[in-house]
This record gives sequence, structure tokens and C-alpha cells, in this order.
Amino acid sequence: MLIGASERDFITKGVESGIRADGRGPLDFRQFFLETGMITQASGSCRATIDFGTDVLAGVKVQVGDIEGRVDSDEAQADGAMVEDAGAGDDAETGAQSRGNVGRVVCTVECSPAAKSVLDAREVDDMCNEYSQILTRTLNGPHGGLDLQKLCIIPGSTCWVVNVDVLILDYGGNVLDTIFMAVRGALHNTRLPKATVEQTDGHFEFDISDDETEILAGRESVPVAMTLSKIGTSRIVDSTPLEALCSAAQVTVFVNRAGNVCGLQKSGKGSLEPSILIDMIETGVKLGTELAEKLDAVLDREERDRLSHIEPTGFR
Amino acid sequence: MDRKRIAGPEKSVVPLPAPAPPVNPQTARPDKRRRDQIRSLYTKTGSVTQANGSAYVEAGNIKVLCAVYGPRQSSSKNSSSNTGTLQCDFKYAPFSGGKRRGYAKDDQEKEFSLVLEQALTPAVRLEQYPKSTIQAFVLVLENDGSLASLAAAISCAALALANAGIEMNDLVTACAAGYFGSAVCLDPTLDEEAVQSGAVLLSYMPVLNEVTHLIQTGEIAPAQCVQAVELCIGACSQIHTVTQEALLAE
Amino acid sequence: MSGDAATGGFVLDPDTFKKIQPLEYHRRFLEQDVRADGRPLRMFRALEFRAVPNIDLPALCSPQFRPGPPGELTQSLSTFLEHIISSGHIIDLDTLCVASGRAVWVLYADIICLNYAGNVLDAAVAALMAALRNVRLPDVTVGEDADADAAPVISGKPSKPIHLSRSLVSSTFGVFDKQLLLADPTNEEEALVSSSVSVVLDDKDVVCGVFKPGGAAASKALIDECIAAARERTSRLVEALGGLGK
Amino acid sequence: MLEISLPPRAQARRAGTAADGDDDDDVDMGGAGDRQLVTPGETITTDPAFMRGHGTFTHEQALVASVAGVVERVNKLVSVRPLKSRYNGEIGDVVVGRITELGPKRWKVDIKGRQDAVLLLSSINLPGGVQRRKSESDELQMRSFFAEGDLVSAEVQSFFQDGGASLQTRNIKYGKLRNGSLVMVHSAQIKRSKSHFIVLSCGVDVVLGVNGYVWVSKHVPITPEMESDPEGLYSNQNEPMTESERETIARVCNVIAALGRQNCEIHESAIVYAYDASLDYAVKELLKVPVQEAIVSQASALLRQAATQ
Repeated sequence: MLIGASERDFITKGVESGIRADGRGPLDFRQFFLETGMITQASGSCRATIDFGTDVLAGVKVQVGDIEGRVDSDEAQADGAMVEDAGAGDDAETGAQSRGNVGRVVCTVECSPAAKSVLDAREVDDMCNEYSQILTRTLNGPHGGLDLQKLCIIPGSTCWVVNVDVLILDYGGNVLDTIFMAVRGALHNTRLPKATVEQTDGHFEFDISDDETEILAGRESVPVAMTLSKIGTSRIVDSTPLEALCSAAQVTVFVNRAGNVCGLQKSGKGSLEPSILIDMIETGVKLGTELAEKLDAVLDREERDRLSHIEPTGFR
Repeated sequence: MDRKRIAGPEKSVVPLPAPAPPVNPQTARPDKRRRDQIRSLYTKTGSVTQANGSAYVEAGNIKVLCAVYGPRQSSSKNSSSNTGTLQCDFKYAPFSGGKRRGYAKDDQEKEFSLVLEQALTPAVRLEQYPKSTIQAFVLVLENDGSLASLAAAISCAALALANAGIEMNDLVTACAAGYFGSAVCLDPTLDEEAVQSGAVLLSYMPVLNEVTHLIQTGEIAPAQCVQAVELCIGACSQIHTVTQEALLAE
Repeated sequence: MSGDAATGGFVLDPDTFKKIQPLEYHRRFLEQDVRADGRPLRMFRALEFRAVPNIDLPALCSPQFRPGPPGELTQSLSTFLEHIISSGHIIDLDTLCVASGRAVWVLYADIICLNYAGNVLDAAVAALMAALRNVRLPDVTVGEDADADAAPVISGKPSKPIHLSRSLVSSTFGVFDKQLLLADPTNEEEALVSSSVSVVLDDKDVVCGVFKPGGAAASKALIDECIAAARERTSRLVEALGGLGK
Repeated sequence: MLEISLPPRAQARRAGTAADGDDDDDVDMGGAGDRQLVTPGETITTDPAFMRGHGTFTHEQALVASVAGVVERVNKLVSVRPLKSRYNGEIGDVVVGRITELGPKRWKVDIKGRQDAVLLLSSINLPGGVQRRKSESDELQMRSFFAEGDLVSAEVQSFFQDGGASLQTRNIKYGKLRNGSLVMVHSAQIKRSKSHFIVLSCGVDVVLGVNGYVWVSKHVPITPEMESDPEGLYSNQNEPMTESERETIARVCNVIAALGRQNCEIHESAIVYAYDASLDYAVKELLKVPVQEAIVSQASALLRQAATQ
């Protein structure tokens, strides 16, 4: 995507004077639309859309899989190390037992061709890879909210694997925040078949129920993403594609409902003065908490509608 | 299977270390450091004579070497750009940690390569190098804390870039911190990392007072997060005095 | 294959018999308490791995190397190193035994070039020998029966060095204009020489390997000259390196 | 301002206010009447007297539509204008485009067409007046006239053999765009007319590109001096702007975007009526769909009223 010098100047000065090109203030969002459960074949699904902007569909599919990181397979890794997925490989003696008893979340982000027409192919690939990593890293730790131990079926061997697939249907700025909204919605919407385990002479067997389901434990603690973009001397939320081109540095704060920081990520080619950085973190925490609350209100209503058999509209 | 290298037996395992008392940095750090104390540093520049610039950084047991090549002509496909590109390559030596690492880059090394690029790019005056590529190869010879090693790699690469005469706005330094309960400890070791509940890595330009990169994992109260950021910034300035001296000592 | 005694009575030649009746073929061996490859029934082949040497010439060490899979030079150097270590029986097998018939130590030797200024083989052999001398094997406890697959645990007992049966020294010569020998060629010289010859000798003056990767053909006289020159230097170096181990 | 809700259509369905399949709440501001809509494969006529135009083909003596769209007849020529298509240029069209690439003595310009248009170095006014001779140095400093990403208003002056448009900016009203921002609508919503350069009484200029790109900027009067001002012609410098000027520009942008989203034709009076209707709301409220619907229906009522008078 391209932007002209005078457009850049107009947007930057506008942000600095508190009036963005579409009349919003620095901390105003566009309208968010959200609906869950429209993909009936998925264990959980959610579509999050920014009005006239980014459109994201997240689908969750749960599968039974082998537990990774068993001690004998020598994939043990340090808790809380940066990369939480398999193979990080720094052996640590602590927590080896609990590590063998957790399920995992596998995330992929893909971009539809429609969204690709705006950005060039390499940008899209890099963006999808980066977002897949961020999602996987955020959801696979104690800070991801989900209770991974509850995903364990047979200690040391079998667990639920939660596959989160995100499709970016349209690009209109502020993609990461929208992805997290959609993923949080899809996880909230997910139903896990009930698994019962029987033990006979040290031998485990399990049975997956056809009709009984459970919600994902800890779904209410999954963080949201709140990205602030620095433009000129000010910072904004929910940037449009043109605004994104005017921003040299962004800070994404991952926040849960308790108002705790569950991750921080600075991106962009520019740098940030510490006081601005700290202001962005604090603002992000405040707005992120608010977003999580409002999202929960919508998701709870979605769940009530679902219980009273009101079907989602989906793509109709 | 990699046929281009000598392969070992199909299966081999690393012996488990003897049981040791658990580490609790909240009360006492294993190497008796204060919480806000970083490991002592040794730096040297120019040891890779074949490179345009190089640097070696040692922080406690951590040993990191970086060589910089370029600016060289970019490959034709992206040569139309008006600014240069900085490519960073982060690799652990096979013997750097507990388990032997493969020669192919794993996911963590790919991610760390990206972090290096993001942390250094704001400091490099790439507009001075149109159509060129600058490559920084980082090799971790010994790893004692994965984030701390990455931090050392960032400071080391910045030093190597300066040693190569690449134009920069400032000399980037980086520092890691770990969360242990209510405590924040700077520069955690591998043993400490195993018990931390979260971590921060911050890269900083000390003279310009600008943060070039920040990444944080783990759930933490906002105030403690801000405390970690501030501690890291302070430590980055300390590291800067050492790296600056190393440059001038040439 | 050493099956002469066992196959003596057959009308068919052993290879054909093996193809037609593989089960019967092996059974005839086993009846004699020996296997087709000559091993006793309970002997493991794992002992073949003494050390797994790999040389790496990363892009970091010189502008002439690119990131990615190892090039031809790297591959041939690693293969040669493996050859001189295993055929030269450098490492005493007994010291690598953890639990007889169950577990042995594997020594992964990764030799990474940090600055490539020519003649990487001599430096690699020297570094490898020094590193082998420096090895300390911890005392470990291996699980019994059911736990046999679990990783061994390091005990509190003191670690041990390994015993090396011989010490190797490599001496490399560049052959300039097909006749002139240049000892220890630099990377600039390497680009100009017609070929290079490396002679690996042990501390008892035995030739353990000669490495001549490609290049122009060299006469026997020239190789002999290299060996002679290498001998001259080896005695001095063995002394210096021998001191390192103690 | 942070609101999350069900998508509008889902809201209506769940509230039970809209019947199934009823989605015709769009406001039609175009001339309604005897429009014949066809889908691909549909027979338009079997009368052999008609001639085959764009969007049609003949099959067993019948004239059949190949695209979904509106049937248009010019004497005996029958064509189908697609409901949705990329911009198809005509000579004389006023367009707004974005420079995408610099080539030898030419710029490539994205005008949302099938292919990029071309702006030749010889088709622009060089600083220093019309009479100035071109020189070698002009070719070397092309980026100082137009750089990648710059927006321009221009006129389609001709077509190349491959169908690509050739643009010109050799009039003071064309050229580099400054002091505002771009709104994108469907090209079908902007009809060719006499006035593509609109000066609104609120102090905002609008350039309606026939290709669907609309430029909204602070009003800067064209003075004779500007024509000879070598600096000003290709400057990237914006005029200083007050907060209320910025708000007004944002309001006009949002009004045009609202007209665009409600599938209205966009011309001067539509903008003026919708702008007046928008004054009841804060600028950022115009981003909400119900507000957009309200101002557009108010504007279309006023338009109909004006048409009948």
C-alpha cells in the first residue's frame, strides 16, 4: 500500500490535534460487530468485523492428540520461556510432571485473497506468520487464560488439542485486535465433548461422549489485544490502513478481564520514548480491560440466545 | 534425516541432572546477585577478521559472537527499495545448552532472528544504504537464560554493526527481566528462567532515550510490568557504558 | 561378511541362499550362536558410535559461505574427521561404556569455525583433540528393566575423563604450481593453489589419514614429501598439545 | 467510544423486525423507472433487428446477457451495463489516481481500472510556466514532481492500443492533491457531469473522480500566481489548518462515505443535502450505520422534493 507525503502530513497533524481523518478522537474505535456459532461443523466459531474495515473469522476445532513434551521424548522446556511451543529445548527439572499433563492450543492465521489485494504477498505472509506465533505464544501459557491442565485426558499420554484457525476475510486496519476478539469469541463459543477416563490395572481407557459437552475452562480469562499506534507525537487506537502507514511504532498490550498484562509486543520500525511507552501500556491496559468487559457482555448474550435456540445469522 | 552431516545414533538422550534444591530468586539468587543486578560483562570487537565488523560479548556464562557483513548489493528482487535492509540471523551453537541443538534453525531461533531485526532496525540509518543489505550473524556459544542470551545477542550485534562502520543513530543495548512472584529480577539465568512466571525483554537507545523493542510474556499487574520496563532501561544504560568503552578501546 | 565356516555345507552360494531363504539363512548362523554379521547374539551395534564429529562453516566466519545446508567442503571435512577417529580407534571404547550391553556414551563433537582464514582442517583436528582431552563424563545411574528407556540420572560421584589411545596432528600443505609446497595455507593462498594435501599423523609417527580433496593430481613423490614435512612438525606439536591435557 | 454489537443484519433478524430474505432497505436515489435487470444467460430479446453490444452475446438468434446488470439501448445497439465492475475510462473523464510507479518519462497511476493508467512527463505542466522548454534534468527529477503514493487529479486524454488510459494534468485545476483526504466509493456512483470540481459553502473542495476516488480538501482558491509558482505546483506542504477546518473536512468525508455505503449517486446536490442533514450529529457519529441511514434518507427526500419543483 502506498501513501502520499501530503496525505501523511494531513493524517499526522490531524492525530496530533485530536481530530482524525474520519472525525474520531485518538482513543475512539470504529464500530465492532461480533457474532458467534455460525460454523456449525466447528467446535466453536466467531466472526469479528470492524465496520467497513477488517473482517476476521475464527474457527475452533478440538481433537484428541498425544501430549507433547513428555520427559522421555526429551522435549522438556522451561516454563515461561518466550517460545512456548514444542522444541524450545532448554531442559529444566522443575514442573516436568505437570508439563506432561497439559493439552495445547495450535493457532494458524491465514489471509483470504480478497484481503491480499490490498497488501502485497510477502507482507501478508509475514503478517500471518507473526500473528500465528503471537496467538500460539499467548494462548499456550498460564497467562493465556485457558486451563491447559483441564485439557489433559490421560496424564502423560493423551490430551485435547485445540486448533484455532483464523481467516482474515478483509483487511481494513487493526487486524491483531480483531483477531483476538474473534479468537476469544470462538473459544467462548467452543464446546468440548465430555471425555470419561477409566483405569483398570494401571491401564487407562477413555470414552468421548456424543452428546455431553463442556465449556473450555478459563475461557473468561483469555486476554484481548489492544494496539496503540504512535503517530506524530500522539497515539491512537483502532488505526485505519492509511493511519497504519503513518505510524512508525506500535505497542500491543494483551490484557485479561482482571486488568492484568498478559503480554506486550512492540512492533514497527520506529522507537519510543520511555514515558510515551509507559503511557501507551497504561492506556492499553485501561482500554483493553474495557474491551474485555464489553466483549464478555456480548458473548454472554450470544450464549443466552444460543440456549434459547436463536440461530446465528452467519453470512446471510 | 540430514544426509549432509554425520548423523549420530537414532536415539540418544541427555542424562538428567542430579536433583538439586529448587531455585527461588525471590529470596536469594543462585549466583548471589541483587535483583536489579546484571551479570558482569566482557566485550571485545574485531575478533572475526574476515567480517566487516564483529563483536564478542560475555555475560557470566553467556557467550555470544556476532559478525557483520555488508553493506552488500541486495538480491535483484527487492533492489528497487530506497532504503537498505538489515538481515539478522540468530543461531545457538549445538553445544550451547543442555540438549544438543540441530544445525537447522528451529522456531525459537527464527523468532529470535526476527526480534534481533526489530530491535536493531530503528537504530540503523538504513536510508543511507539504498539497494543494499546488511547482514548480522549471531552465534550463541553458551546459553545461560534464553532471554538473557537474546539480550546479549542484541547488544553484541549493535556493537558489531558499529565495528563495521555502519551508520547508526545510537548504540542499542538490551536487557531481560523475569517475574518471580512479586519480585522482578534482572538478567535471569537458565535455572531462574525455569521458575519464572513471566519475562520482559527490552531494547533501548540510551543516548536518544528511545525504546526500540519490547516484548513481554506472562500475566502480571500493570504496575509490576512498568517496574520491569524501568529496571531494564536502567540496566541498558549500564550496558551502554561497557559497549561504548569496547568500541573506543579498539 | 565372515560366514565361511557356517556356509561350508551349502550347495548354493551364500548370497543366493540368503536371497531365497532369508529366515533359514539367519537361523543357520544363530544355531552356531553367532549372527550373520559375526556379532554374538547380545552384542549391540551402538558401540559403533564413539564420536559424531561435525564441522560447521557458518556464514558468520567468512564472506565466502552462505547460510543454509553444509557445502561440499564442509561435508568432506566432516566425513574425513569421522574416518580418522573411528578407523584410528582414538577413543578407548571401555571408557564410553555406561552400562554393559545397555547404554554407551555418544560424544557429539561440533566444531564450529568462528573465523575462516584458511586451513580449517588443521585447526579443527587440533581443537577436536584438545576438546576430547577436556571431556569429563559424569557418573550416571541407568534405570533397570521398566525404566530402561528413561534418561539416566547424573549421580553425585566425581566425573571421569576419557582415555585416548593416540593423539592426532593434521598438517596441511597447499600445492602451488603443482610442485611447490606451502605449509598452512591462508584463505588467500587456498584460492590460488592447484590442490592441497593434509596428512594426519599420530604421536607415534603413524600415518592415520591423508586428505586430498579434489584439485590437480599429485604424484606419489609429492605425497611422500608432504608426509615427511608433516612428520617433522608433528613431534613438536604433540608435545605442546600433550601438555594441554595435564 | 467503544461499542461491540451484533452485525446490523443479525440484529434485525434476531429482533424479528425484518422478514426472511428482506434486505431491500437500501435507499434508491437514482432515477427509478423502467430499468431492465438481467443475469448472465438471460435472453434480452429475440428480435434480430438489435445489434450486439458490450455485456451481450448471440445464441441461436437470441441476444443473451453475459453479465448481471442493466440493459441499455442506444438506437439498435443493446448492451448491458454491469452492476459491479471496475472503472472503464472515457476520454475527457476527470479521475483521481494514485502514483504507483516511476518509469522512463512516465508515471504509472492507479485509477481503480483494469490496468494502471499512464501519465507521461510530456502531459504535465512543468514548474516555471507552460512556455518553458523541457530539459534532460526534468527526467532526472521526476520524483520531485510526483512520487510513489502521491494522489493526483487528472483528465483521461487518450487510450493506448492495449486499452490503458493516458492522463494529462496540463490545466491548473488538475495536479497534485493536498490538504485533505481520500474517500473511495463505487465508480458507478459517480456519473459524468459538468461539475467534478465542487466548492462547498462550508469551505471544503471536493474532486469527484469518475473512477470512484473522491478527494476532499480544504478550499484553496486558484490564483494566477500559482500557475507560475515553481515551488507550489508540486509541493507536498499542506496549508495550516484549524481544528474546525479539520472537522469540516472529516464531516464531508463521512457524508460522502455514507452516501457511498447507501448506494446513492454522488453529485453536488446530494452532498450538500446530506451535509446539511448531518449537522444534527457529531462528526464521529456519522460512522454509525443508523445515523448514515437517517441522513441519507433525509437527503434523498430533499432531492426528490427539489426534482418535483
